[in-house]
Amino acid sequence: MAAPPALTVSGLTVRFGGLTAVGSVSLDVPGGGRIGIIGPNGAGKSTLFHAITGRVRLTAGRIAVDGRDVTRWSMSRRAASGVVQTFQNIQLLPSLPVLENVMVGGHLRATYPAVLGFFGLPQVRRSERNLAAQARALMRRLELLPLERRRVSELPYAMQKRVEVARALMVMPRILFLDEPATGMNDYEKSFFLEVIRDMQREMGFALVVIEHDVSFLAQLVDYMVAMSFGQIIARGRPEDVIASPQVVESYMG
Amino acid sequence: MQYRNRSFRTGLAVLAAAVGLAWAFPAWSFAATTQGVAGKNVSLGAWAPESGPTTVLFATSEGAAAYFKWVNAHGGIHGYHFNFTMVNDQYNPALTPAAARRLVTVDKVFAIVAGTGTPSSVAVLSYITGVGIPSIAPASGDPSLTQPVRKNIYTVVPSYVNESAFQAQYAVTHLHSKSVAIIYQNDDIGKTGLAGVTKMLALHGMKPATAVPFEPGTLAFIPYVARLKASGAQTVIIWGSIPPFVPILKAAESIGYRPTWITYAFDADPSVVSQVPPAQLANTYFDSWMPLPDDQGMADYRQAIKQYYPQAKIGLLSVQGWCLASVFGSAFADMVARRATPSWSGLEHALNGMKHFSNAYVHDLTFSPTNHQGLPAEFVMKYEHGAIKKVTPYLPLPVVH
Amino acid sequence: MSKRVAWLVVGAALIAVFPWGVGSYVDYVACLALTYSLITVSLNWVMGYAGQITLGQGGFFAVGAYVATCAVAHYGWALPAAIVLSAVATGVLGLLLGVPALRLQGHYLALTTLFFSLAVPEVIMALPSLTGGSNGINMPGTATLFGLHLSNLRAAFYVLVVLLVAIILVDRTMLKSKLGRAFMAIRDSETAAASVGIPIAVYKIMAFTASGVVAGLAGGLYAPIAGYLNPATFDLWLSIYFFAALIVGGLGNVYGAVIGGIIVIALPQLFSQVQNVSNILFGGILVVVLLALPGGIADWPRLGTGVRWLRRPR
Amino acid sequence: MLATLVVAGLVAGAIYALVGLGLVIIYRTSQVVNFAQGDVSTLLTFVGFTLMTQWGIPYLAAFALTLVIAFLFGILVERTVIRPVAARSPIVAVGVTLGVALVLNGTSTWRWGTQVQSFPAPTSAAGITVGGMTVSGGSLVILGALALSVVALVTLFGYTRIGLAMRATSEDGNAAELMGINVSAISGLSWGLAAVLGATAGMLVSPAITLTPNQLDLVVIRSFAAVVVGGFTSTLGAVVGGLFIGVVESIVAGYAPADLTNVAMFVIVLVVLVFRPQGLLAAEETRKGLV
Repeated sequence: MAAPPALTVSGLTVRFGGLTAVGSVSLDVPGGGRIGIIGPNGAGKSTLFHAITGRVRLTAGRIAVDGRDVTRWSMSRRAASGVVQTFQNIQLLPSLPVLENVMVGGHLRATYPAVLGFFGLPQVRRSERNLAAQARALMRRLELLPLERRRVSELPYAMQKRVEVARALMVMPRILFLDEPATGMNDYEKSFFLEVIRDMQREMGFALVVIEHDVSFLAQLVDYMVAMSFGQIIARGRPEDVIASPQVVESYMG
Repeated sequence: MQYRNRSFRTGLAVLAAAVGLAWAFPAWSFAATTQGVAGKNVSLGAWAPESGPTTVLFATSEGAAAYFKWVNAHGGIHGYHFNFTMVNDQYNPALTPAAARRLVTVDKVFAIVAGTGTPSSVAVLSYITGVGIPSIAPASGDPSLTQPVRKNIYTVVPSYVNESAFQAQYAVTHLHSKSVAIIYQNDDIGKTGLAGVTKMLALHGMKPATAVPFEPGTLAFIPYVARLKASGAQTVIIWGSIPPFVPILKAAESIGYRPTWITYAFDADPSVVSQVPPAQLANTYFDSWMPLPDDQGMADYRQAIKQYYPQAKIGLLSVQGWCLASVFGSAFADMVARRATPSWSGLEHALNGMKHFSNAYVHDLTFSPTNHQGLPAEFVMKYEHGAIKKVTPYLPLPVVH
Repeated sequence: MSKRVAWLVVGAALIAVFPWGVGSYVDYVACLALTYSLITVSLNWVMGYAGQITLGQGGFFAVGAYVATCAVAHYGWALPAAIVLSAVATGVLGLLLGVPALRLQGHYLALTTLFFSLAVPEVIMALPSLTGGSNGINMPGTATLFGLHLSNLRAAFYVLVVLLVAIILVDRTMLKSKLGRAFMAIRDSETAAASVGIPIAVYKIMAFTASGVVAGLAGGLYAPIAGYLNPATFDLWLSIYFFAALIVGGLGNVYGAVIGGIIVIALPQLFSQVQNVSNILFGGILVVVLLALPGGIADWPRLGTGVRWLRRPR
Repeated sequence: MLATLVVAGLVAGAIYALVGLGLVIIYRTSQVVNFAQGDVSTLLTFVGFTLMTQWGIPYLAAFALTLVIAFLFGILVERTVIRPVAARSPIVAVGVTLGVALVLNGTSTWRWGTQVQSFPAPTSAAGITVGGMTVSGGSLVILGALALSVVALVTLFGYTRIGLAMRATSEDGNAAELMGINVSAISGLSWGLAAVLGATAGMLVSPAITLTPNQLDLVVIRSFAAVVVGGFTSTLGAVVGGLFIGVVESIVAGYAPADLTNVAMFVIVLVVLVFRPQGLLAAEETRKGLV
């Protein structure tokens, strides 16, 4: 943990009406680190993600990316600074083909001014060709290439999850948040996914934060784990320690 | 992508179908100088608000249509029978040019009779003028239709300026009113009426006591009537296309304001009048250039409406259409009586020859090559003991500009 | 020659000969229908692609038509410049109308924009010295577009077709750029759009602005074609008709938008010879089309499913 | 003077509120903006007109019978043309309501003609006089009808199982469905109720204006303004919005030099949209956190 944190969360609190979904959580994510988050349903894991990525407004606390305070930034501005997430309930563009869904992730890297999109100038076409090539490269890694022309609404759930991951990778994240990526995957798909995401992380160097119910899957992916219950962090440390800690066992039982 | 291709082809298929359909319309020729006359059959037409926001005025079109059906059933005019086509323009000036072109080039009518509505009539002025087809007695009193004079356009409905001036004149000279106010619909018809009243009052060295505009469709008239009351006006002129006469008088009654009212005869309908508070009705004068639907002389009209348009109610709006069509009928009769085959120039000649002309429905109409505004005479009526009575003979309309 | 090119050639030939085979009545209806198509296509950018429900198109149309007419009639502008001014004016208005879209969703936005469309004729009525008020205003007959008199309906027809084809090409191009993807991302999931860094506010406003520009162009062209403008044309129902045109044609499909614009003008013409039932027929057809094809006419390949599903409602 | 204007405004506002309530009820349960509300009301008013003037049924009986017909008619419309599309796409359903509006408007025109008809007044009673100001019997009936409708709706929503089901449906249709509520039946019910409210408004306002196929055009616009001002999801908001617009309009008409009633309406709508876009009384659910 010698590297400076890519993300610093301090005192993050989210309240909905009278309900405290996340209560004063602090967390550092080192650059290139791999952190897993576990906890029973309703523990506030997804809300924590949403507060960090900007989907949900936080009630109190501070978020910094590479030392820059992004607390008041909009979701899209945070995404531009490299904070990118996938969603527990998939957020894709159902009417569009897989390729377009992945290319959306490259929005910020399409270099031309948006208004030129109305006119098919060479500069636009060149940029779009580059994006498509990058998207296809990612899709090849995730074995999505044969599906590139299919509408995502026609794909099985696990495939849709993969498309979402591909889109998130297309953003070139600094910190990638995956919310229950293995849901709906069979064992083969899980091991495939594990391998790919590890490789990609190594190559692209982003930090990874993962929520997952499949604890053994998660333990293979991350090297640091945080357990949440009722909006609080109740344990943190090496995966095997956290999983075995009495508080965590109790929170799952209770 | 396959999906997009398919919809592209859909577009082309629909396009091809549209072209085919459109070509199926037999519409080759240019308007000839005498079209729409085949032997003793004459085609006529008008644009009409059959749907849209102003369907109320459709009754006028029905009145005109009833006139021609009645004429046909009674031997026609010197043996000529008429086929009257109404084309729905939804009272939308963007659609009237389509309706007019359809009448002229597809239905190939001989003349347009009683085309309804001011915005509609103005929207096709240049087209009608350019084609040269006679447009006789549009159901509009807009002064711009006859100023400047256009060779082929003749109006019968009194210009709103003259009409409202007539009302103001009546208030001052017959009712000896010292202060006259106007409540008017906030549109061109209302504003033209305001102009007429203001001009006439100025001739008598007066000004409107107040002028109160209202939106068409207004529910609550008390605020408006309260302003009339505050002005202390002795006489109030009500102006609009179909003015909300009953609500205005009810509102006046509820705040205890009883001036003399002058309004257009559309409101003199018995079913309307029955709702008016009696004390207010006793102070109300109606002016009209047309006979009332219940007049003895309108028996033909009543029978025709019952027979041909049972859904339509007997009322002054359809009387208007009937009367407007009758002017065409008279001019047409005059033209063919001189053994002339129907022609546009013949019709114009007949109309230009009308000097202080009266038929059973319209009085004292005068056209000339330099004046295409007929300005029929008007009379004033009032309810007394539950029946409407004329209180003046036919009076000429004042000419104001 | 590929099949598609053959189709294109046939289509172009049909369009080219069209105004010569029909009378001025059909020419006028065709011009009006093309104008409506242009506006429906522009509406599709906001509603079909960016997913923002709007009833503001009637307002844009009115402003475009009046700005062009006033610029020519009162200030002696050349028609092309006046039409450009129309597009600029409606673009600015679109930009302003896009602002509520940042705070309002769905039908709230629809009603806000509806009130914009209602306010436009009120403003026209309130400025009689400029707009002619309720008397209407004439476009001077001397105005020409690069030598073309648009009151000549055949000339107007070709100009409109060229513009419509150009806008369709722009539409296709846009869809293949990050702009189109951003619009559709906002439509399908604002969360997804924001999560990849799309600044939603900017793109929504861009959709409204672009849509305003095209609707303004259509209005600016309509003015010399009609020759006369009256606020009665731009009533409450106009915007609702554009809305209906897009839904019936096919939301999110440019060809559907074109077809829809043509249908709302051409279909009532078939019933315009008064039979007392034109509204019933027109309204009934709208309802039946939407029940059979919820995706609009452009969705016709799925007619079978629509009908089957209609037979056995949920 | 001011008191007179306020009362007149309340009466007009009550009509806007009755029509607006119908819009809100439908929107809450099916997320559909019903552009046919005005034409539904008008057609049913014509039905009442026929019952009263041609069939000779006494006023009150005919009024009640019309409301029953209205309820069934609303359900019929929802069943036949709205339900098949509403669940798939509320936008398409809005398009369907437009088609329905045209059909109903055409039906009124075709069956009853375009001539101005006069609708019987509910009462010829002179009304009451308070401090020199007379409130007519008709006005009292309109205000009473609104009060009665509000009480009935509040009771229905707040204290009956059906009402609770309707509320649950409007909060979250999917959740309500899971809880065993028959969401589609609720949607039908809301259309029935909206038609009843519309028919009430139409029959009460027609004696004051005149009965024509397009009589409610302006009223419907004001009602839309009322629900925007009050909040599209708030029953009480429609009432407050309607009365507010009615009163402001009346005062403006009474004091402003030119007719600025429409301008006043636009200003009110604009101010509300800028400062409280979700409406005066609706929960803050139209805002989004993303931008």
